[in-house]
Amino acid sequence: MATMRYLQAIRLAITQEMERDPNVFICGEDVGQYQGTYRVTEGLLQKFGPMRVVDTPISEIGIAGLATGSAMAGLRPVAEFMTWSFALEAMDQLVNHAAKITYMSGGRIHCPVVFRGPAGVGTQLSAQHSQSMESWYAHTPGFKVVMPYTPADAHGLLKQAIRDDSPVIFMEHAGLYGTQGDVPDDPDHVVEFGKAVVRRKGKDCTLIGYSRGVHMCLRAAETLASEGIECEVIDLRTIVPLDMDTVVESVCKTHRAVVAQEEWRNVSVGSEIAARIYEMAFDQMDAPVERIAGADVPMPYAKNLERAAIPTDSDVVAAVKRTLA
Amino acid sequence: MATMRYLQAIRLAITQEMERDPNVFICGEDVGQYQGTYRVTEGLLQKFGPMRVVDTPISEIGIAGLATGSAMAGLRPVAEFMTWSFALEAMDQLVNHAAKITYMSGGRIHCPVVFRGPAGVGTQLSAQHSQSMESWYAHTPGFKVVMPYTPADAHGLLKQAIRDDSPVIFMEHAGLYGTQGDVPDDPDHVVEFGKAVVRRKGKDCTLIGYSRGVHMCLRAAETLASEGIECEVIDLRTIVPLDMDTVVESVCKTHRAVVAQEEWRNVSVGSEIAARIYEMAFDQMDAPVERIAGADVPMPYAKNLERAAIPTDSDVVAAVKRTLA
Amino acid sequence: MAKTVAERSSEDDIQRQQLTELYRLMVLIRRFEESVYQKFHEAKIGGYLHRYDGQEALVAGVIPQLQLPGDYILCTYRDHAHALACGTSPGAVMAELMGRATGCAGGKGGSMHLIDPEHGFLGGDGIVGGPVPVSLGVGFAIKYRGSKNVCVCYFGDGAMNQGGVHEAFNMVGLYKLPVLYILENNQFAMGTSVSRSTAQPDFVKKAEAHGIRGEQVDGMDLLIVREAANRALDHIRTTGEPYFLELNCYRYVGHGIGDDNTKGWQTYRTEDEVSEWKLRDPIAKLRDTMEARGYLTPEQAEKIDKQVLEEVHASIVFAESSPEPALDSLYDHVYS
Amino acid sequence: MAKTVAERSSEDDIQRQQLTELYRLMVLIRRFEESVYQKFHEAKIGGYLHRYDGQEALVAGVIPQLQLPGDYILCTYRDHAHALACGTSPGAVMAELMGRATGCAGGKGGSMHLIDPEHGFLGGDGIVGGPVPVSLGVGFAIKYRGSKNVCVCYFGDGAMNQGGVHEAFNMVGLYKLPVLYILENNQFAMGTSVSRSTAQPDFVKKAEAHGIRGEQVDGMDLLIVREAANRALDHIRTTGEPYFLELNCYRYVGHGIGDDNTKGWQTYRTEDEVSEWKLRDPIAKLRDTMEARGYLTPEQAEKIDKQVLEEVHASIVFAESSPEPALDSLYDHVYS
Ligand SMILES: Cc1ncc(C[n+]2csc(CCOP(=O)(O)OP(=O)(O)O)c2C)c(N)n1
Ligand SMILES: Cc1ncc(C[n+]2csc(CCOP(=O)(O)OP(=O)(O)O)c2C)c(N)n1
Ligand SMILES: [Mg+2]
Ligand SMILES: [Mg+2]
Repeated sequence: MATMRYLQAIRLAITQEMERDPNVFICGEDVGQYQGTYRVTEGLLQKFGPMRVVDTPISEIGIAGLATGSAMAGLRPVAEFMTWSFALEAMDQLVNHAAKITYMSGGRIHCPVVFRGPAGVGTQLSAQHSQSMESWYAHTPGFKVVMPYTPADAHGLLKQAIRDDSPVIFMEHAGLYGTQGDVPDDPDHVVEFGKAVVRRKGKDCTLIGYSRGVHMCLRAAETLASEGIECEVIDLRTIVPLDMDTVVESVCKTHRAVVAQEEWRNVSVGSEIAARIYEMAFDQMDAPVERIAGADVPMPYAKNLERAAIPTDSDVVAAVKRTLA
Repeated sequence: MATMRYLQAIRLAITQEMERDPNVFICGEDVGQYQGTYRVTEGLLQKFGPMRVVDTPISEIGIAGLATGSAMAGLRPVAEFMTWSFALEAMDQLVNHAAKITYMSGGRIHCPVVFRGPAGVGTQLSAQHSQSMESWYAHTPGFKVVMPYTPADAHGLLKQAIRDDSPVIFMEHAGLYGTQGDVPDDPDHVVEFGKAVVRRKGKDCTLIGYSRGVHMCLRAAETLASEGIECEVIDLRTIVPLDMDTVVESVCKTHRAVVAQEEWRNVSVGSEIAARIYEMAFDQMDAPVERIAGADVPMPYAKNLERAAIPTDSDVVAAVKRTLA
Repeated sequence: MAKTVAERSSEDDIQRQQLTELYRLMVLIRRFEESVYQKFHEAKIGGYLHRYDGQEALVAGVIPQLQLPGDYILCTYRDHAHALACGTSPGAVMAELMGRATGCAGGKGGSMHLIDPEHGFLGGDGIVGGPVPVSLGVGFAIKYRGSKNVCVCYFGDGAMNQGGVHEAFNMVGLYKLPVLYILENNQFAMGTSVSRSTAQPDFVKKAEAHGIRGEQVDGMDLLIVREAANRALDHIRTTGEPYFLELNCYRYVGHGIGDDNTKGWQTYRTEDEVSEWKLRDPIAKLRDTMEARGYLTPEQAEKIDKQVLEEVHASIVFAESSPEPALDSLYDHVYS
Repeated sequence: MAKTVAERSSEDDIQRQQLTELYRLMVLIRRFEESVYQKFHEAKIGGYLHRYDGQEALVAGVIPQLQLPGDYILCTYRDHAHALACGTSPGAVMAELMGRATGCAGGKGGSMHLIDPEHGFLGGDGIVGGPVPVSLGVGFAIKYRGSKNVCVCYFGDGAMNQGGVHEAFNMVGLYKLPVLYILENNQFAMGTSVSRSTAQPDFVKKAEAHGIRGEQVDGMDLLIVREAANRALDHIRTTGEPYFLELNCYRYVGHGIGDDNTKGWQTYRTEDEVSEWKLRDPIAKLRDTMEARGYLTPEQAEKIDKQVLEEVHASIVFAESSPEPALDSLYDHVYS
């Protein structure tokens, strides 16, 4: 085990996979000479050279095409979007090409590409830079969607993503880049997709989160514990595939659930989880599933408004209490 | 009242609004000289001239920019996407520009634009042309999302969309273009947004649909009626704003609900409606809300597979029976 | 140094043989499209359908010059000709159009998504401009591996107005990737003529603006196309740099099955214009040239026609007798 | 015909007055950016922050030549200068940067989304290339109304690689819309120099490929910029057709607050290079010219500097004493 930051864990995963497989390369805006906008790819150009660490113009369609096409021709690209907001520019290449080529070809072409980059809200970047759209990708067949919370998961899930033969949407939370944690030393350690993890045991209410949403769940659980309410906290890790078994197992014990996400509420991952909980455990529920989510507004710049738009652990606390009322 | 096809009702709405307001114009690929890919805009170039019926190159970003920018400068554009699948190309202009400019400007800029065009599945157009993504737009704050089922609604809702000061996503179902219905004569007839309509009364189960999904609900209701099961069928008309009051009123009577859509199931409008039903009427539900939706696959070409991927009224019938089991 | 009679006649033999093959290919494409049209009207084929009639030289002049597999081909939804030229069997193409399990994409792709990776054919694409960003990636993969192969990417005049095409051009120019772009300039994008879609219709200039060398060539003449293709391919294989060919041609029929049936194409062009272009028919032209050079007799031409018709017929029989995809394969291939 | 002394001196007066105003504006922009930088480090300002130091002539040479309101301006996230030049009060700009209710966007926009429609300023834009498709629509609206106005659209060298820019250029060229494009070529897009982002760095050719006339001009010299702007605006107002100006300049500081603080800009350029460009500083250059022509004395320059500092200070006082937006306004303006 080594202790490192989330950001370093991502860099380590990329480095290890590039060392393991010569077909793996990275590309994106300022990933090379500039050392990465958030320094995620620092040092990689020096280590692997310009053919495997490819600086691109500000051309998101081009980046997506570079990644998709080279994956179709047998490479394993890891393409960075400087932030996930800019993937909006490349939506046709992502959805109508990367996600569909395997199906359209009747399985004759594979597209082992990883699209990764920072997402998330919370540093006054305002409307055009504060959104992740994981709900969009989850809605679209053909993508796997990964949202790691801990450094160990960022590491193990990214390695799995690079080894996966399907297109993977890998969303990092910029607000987690600095968080620390232990990462296994084994260079072949990967974290399987579709396996949620219980981050805290409890019997009174199930809290379900992913990415930084897990953080608010854990903090809420702590607060509630001091009041004698024991919450179980589930970190989904991947949104597609979605591990409902772990969720259902927990709600069958707690009979209550709160889904917590930073993203917009309407037609979101939280809606899906709520709907599925009822489909799978209708008779088990003693209270409606509560959804905690970002306000359905383009993100405002002003600090006070931004704070009001992003949910916090106290929102989760209140939701848990409502389920118990 | 005049009887006309859905497609003609749309043309009539555009014509009437162009006659009423000189700031209204239309643009898109082959909307003019070619008379429209689906003939929706037939005759409009001849009637209104090339400044108000603007043929564009195959440049969806350009089309979206033309519409967004001219709306910001005071016009009221109605932009056509040849099919909604091609809007993927323009996602940045749609989401990060049209949908957000009013909020980002603190209300100082308005963007009264309508994006319209055919969507929907079912004629072997295969993966890249068979998707509507209404769930994406509904997820994104700033858009109103309209999905008409009848010719009268296509007419009245489009007129409302053109008069609305916010960006409107107006999705027509290509499979409904040929359907007939009565359309009010009053040129000032509009259909308000956010008002669902009960298309059939019933007491045993509530069926909720929009666009062609209403069709499968109505057919299912007919079948079920012959077996003595009376379904209430709600046509949502607009997905954003969403009229949950009408839905809740109905489920408080029937205590059962089936949401039916042709679109993909995962993280979709159906998920949201299910989640909200429980949030608003948890104690009323005697059975889990059933979701009928398209298979979560890129649309296959082969006729038999395509048929298997699109839900039908018999799926709805089966779902209703499950709620009553 | 003057060539000996023997040298000259063996060159002649090669020419004769090669041109006969290309002639055969063009006839196959034409007859295939005609059959497909018929099968569509028999409701054996669904969806959209885009024919290549009149544009055959763009495929026959280029693809047979490639090393397959090894080189790669990408193209648009107007892709039947490309698949056939790559060596995909007519049966597998026809079966795909009929949505059969034996189709080259197992029936899941259809007319716009023919594909055959074993023959280097990375597929048609239903999105205008869509293959061009993909070609950037394919070209990159070739360079990454250090091979001398080439990616050939076809697209239409209408696609030149897609932003993604310009992003990809710039990056292909910047990275110096071995991609040959073939602009199928058939004068129209559905109902929109080139002059109604850009104020600057010299497409070579648009490629050069991104640092890609290019030239404009008559696409109605197979020999000219083949010469240009060889020039371009030589350049690419020697320098590793991209090349752009604008090939002028004409589509005889409507854009797709829709405006074909309704004669919707009369909104944007006259019957006279169509007839004039047909006078320059690439198949007729090649036959005339070959006959003049003594490479082909009318009898031989007729024989080729007959063989081709049989081949097309066999493809139909194969397709029609093939099963539909298994229903339980619906969820296969969503992931790899 | 030779001019009379009176004519010459009244022209001189006009020149002196105008140039003094432009000088004043450039100094205001520079001092404002410096204050903003300070306020960011006092944590009074959040988010991203992009300064215009070194590029002042691109704004001061163009925007004061416009008819406001009537003409329109669009630009990038590097937009403080543009707002000030349009006539947005420094207080409203500073308040926006501090996220106050009195900001020009009510605190909802922030640094990248300054806006002031009453002054024709349709706003900054956080998306590289984003304003260009919008400019197509604004230009169209001007033409639609039959007015003689112009839309000026600024964007960076990095934006030239965005597909949407090319789509919009082609359509602006096709429809012949009254748009003036100003390419702020400050040599870098974040850490990527122009030569590392395109193999064909003559940007004028890229505009011409879409049928837009263009020229390249020194952006470090206000007089040259102003002359080029007037030439371009004349052309647009007379012909109704678009125009493209590539203005070469340099950003003195990092791309944004991030690589400014970390000196991250040392990964892509040297201190020497920065120093060399600073020798051509547009403010110093204009002052020298004006002093040489007798338009400005050192004392007057000092006075202007002092006034400007006071103005900036007042904007800070205004902003800091302004309230935050009301919390219950969170859901306002999602819809109109
Ligand atoms: C992005 C996108 N926009 C629109 C369409 C609809 N469409 C299909 S083909 C076509 C015309 C394309 O013309 P061109 O590129 O010249 O190719 P051609 O059909 O002439 O071979 C259009 C507009 C599409 N498939 N993709
Ligand atoms: C579509 C998009 N991609 C990436 C970014 C991130 N980004 C912001 S500014 C910038 C550099 C832009 O360079 P340039 O266009 O030359 O303008 P400059 O900053 O030099 O004024 C980048 C990559 C973005 N905002 N939008
Ligand atoms: Mg064409
Ligand atoms: Mg720059």
